[in-house]
Amino acid sequence: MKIISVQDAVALIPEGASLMVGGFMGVGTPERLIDEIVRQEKRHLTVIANDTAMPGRGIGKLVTAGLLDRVVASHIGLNPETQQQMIAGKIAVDLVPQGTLIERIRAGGFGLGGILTPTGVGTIVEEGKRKISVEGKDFLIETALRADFALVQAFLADYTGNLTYALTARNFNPIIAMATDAVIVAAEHIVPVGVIAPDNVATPSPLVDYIVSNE
Amino acid sequence: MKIISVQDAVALIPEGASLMVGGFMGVGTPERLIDEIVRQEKRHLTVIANDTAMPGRGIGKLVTAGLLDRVVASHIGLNPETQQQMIAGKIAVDLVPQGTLIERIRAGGFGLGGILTPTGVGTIVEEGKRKISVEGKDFLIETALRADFALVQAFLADYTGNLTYALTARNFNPIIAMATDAVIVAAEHIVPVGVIAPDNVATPSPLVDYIVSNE
Amino acid sequence: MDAQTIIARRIARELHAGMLVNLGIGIPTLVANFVPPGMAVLFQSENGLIGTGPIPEEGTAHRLLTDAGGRPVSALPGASTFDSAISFGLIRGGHLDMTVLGGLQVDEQGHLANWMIPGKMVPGMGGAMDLVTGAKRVVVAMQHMAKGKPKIVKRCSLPLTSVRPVTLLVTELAVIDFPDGHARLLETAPGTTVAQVLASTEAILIVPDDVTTMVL
Amino acid sequence: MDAQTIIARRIARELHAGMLVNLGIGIPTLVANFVPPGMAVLFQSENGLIGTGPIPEEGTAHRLLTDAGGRPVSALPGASTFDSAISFGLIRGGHLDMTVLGGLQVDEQGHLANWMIPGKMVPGMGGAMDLVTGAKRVVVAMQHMAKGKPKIVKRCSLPLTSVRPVTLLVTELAVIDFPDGHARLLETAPGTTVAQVLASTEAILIVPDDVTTMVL
Repeated sequence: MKIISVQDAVALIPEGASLMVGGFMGVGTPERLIDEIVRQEKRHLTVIANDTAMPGRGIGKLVTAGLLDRVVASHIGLNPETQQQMIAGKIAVDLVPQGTLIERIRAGGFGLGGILTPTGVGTIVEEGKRKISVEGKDFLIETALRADFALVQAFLADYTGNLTYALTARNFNPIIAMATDAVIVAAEHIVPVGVIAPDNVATPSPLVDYIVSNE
Repeated sequence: MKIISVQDAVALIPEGASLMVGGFMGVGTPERLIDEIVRQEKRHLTVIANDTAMPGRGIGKLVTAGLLDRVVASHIGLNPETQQQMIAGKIAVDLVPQGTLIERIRAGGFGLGGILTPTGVGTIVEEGKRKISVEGKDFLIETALRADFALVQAFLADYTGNLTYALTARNFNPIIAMATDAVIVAAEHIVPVGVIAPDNVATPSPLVDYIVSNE
Repeated sequence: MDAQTIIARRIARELHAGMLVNLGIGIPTLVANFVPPGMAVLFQSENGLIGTGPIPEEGTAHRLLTDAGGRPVSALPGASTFDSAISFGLIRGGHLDMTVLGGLQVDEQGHLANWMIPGKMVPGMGGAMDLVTGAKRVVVAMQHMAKGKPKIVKRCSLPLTSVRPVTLLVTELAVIDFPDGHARLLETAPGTTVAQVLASTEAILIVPDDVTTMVL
Repeated sequence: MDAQTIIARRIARELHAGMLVNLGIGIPTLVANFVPPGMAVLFQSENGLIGTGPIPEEGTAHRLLTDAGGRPVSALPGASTFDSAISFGLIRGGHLDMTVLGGLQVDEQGHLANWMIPGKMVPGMGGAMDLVTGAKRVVVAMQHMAKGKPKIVKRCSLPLTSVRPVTLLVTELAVIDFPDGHARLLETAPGTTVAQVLASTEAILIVPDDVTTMVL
């Protein structure tokens, strides 16, 4: 694990990269990383996240800046710009049920090929997917999702990379931290090793590649 | 959620019931519940757990008392009595890879039909199972597991049923607490509501049906 | 009493002590205002909170404690927070006693459509598909008509949220359930006749002899 | 130096700073004794701990802090604990840099059998199948022969742990890897000749010109 500046962290991300981004309607999204991506104008990104927040907040800033080619999310309803760019053919949007989305990401991080879920059976969500019966009940096979980078917002990070999250800012963050090739973390506080008790660590240190310096 | 005596808690369990039991080589197993099951001589039980511990400890006591018809576990190697009873045809033992076992239990608790895992592909574990290819890689379809009762050992429980676990006594406990029709908890300490901060709750209160009184 | 208040008050009567309940955005959110005094109901926000309390008093909000719409909430004593995988494990795994959602259409068999109007409105399904598939009871809070047209239809023309029928449908005119996969009128609103309900409904409703009046 | 020490010392040389490593029961456990001084290696216990430290000093053990065999361990500063689903997510998901396991047989293609002898010993696979399938590097610590018979065979007669070939096999006589799915002799133990290794091995070993001597 390395502690680096936000500029250097974002410089690691090439154009066209796929990013998993923590947050739920902007709560728990690493705004400093988002702002720096906008400043460095990283283009043709794919974002996998719960939602695209709203204009001016979190992933909404990436939408407004026109940096996204593709979005995989469960909800874009509070960001009219995402819908406009989708209708205009500028952003491809894959809508995935929220519980399916988080399980697909988890599968990607946990070395599973996917999961069997009843969600979406008999709806347009099942189009193009394999369906399987277990003890007489139908399930969709939903396959694992991974990405190049995870952009994680933590509450506490220690200097080895152990993380905690606060309240409803946890959401997708600990799951995406397992599902990408590189994990970049912004934390509200960076604390000495030992400040976070073992039982309170939500993301163990070996999962974290970079923490953005708070200076 | 109700707080009841250990006698009344175990009296809820009928002969022939299936139990998921927390613990890893006896660490994190609710010994008080186990002792009372032995005392009440509940027979023909199915136990789903990581292992059968060792004679005189945790699930090992149920083996010694001859109360088990079936065991679903990843490891029975430290309990020679389990192996003897298996060879004698007294206990049916299903051996399941540990990572597969915990994911099958989780699937049962999370409303999933199962998961796709690479573990066991090409080994005798794959016998009788469906295999599926995702992006050119083979996975076994491992189906969900559920049981009638979860016997959970917690560290703290509050009076609404929120639970925390301590150190390596966590193991299967929070997962089995989601995967059964009834959840019975023994806790090292029962504390007032509010003592466990929201971020530290590992098992939210609605999952817990009974807490065994510490009096 | 306006339509939204009738619906929210009636649905609040479905609450029981100790229930775990998820409320969707819109009319469903109002249900929390009508919990009977002294009844302990736990509300889940699917963004990762059990024990959601009322809107925080001035000066007591925290930016990291929010509902599924991103708005500040409070947390009651005994609250817990968790990640999205656990949140939807609770929902999909049948641990949620009741979900209350808005609707665009409900059909004769109890199928709900509530997440898109092709070519017009594509917000995404969010958690709705998991909620309708997994919650023990699914209650739809919906105005009976939209722009003079029935929303309770013979067959949904909009994409379904789930093939699982909903448990209960509450409008400002009626309460409807779906035993054996067919809509049945249970209650009418005070001052509303059975004939008025039928005239505002495209779906064929079974009308038992003992249709009662909503208690609000 | 006895066989176990040779094996453990040689495997310790595969460790690098910052690695996350899982050590199985038996010889693999000994590897922890030979971590180079000052090198920060993280050990995982699959029962739910990263940062496993040495056996606790007298009076400092806790009954709820144990290794995968249920024995008391210590936890180093920066340790973390977690449930079994996360523990195996780390293992299966490729987050574990190296696993060291014991073996009953390893075959010419690098397949490992280490969890049962049908009709004789059926302890169960525990975490072994997930470890061999998921860890970035799989190192087998095994005595070269058992009761005078080679354990490195043409084809495993015992049930496989995984169809994934192991990365490295270390015995008290040799270090062997499996490039392109075939066993290759890399190193011999001090005082052991290539001929001696071949004579003790059933599998056909590729013998490059530059076989070196183990550094211990």
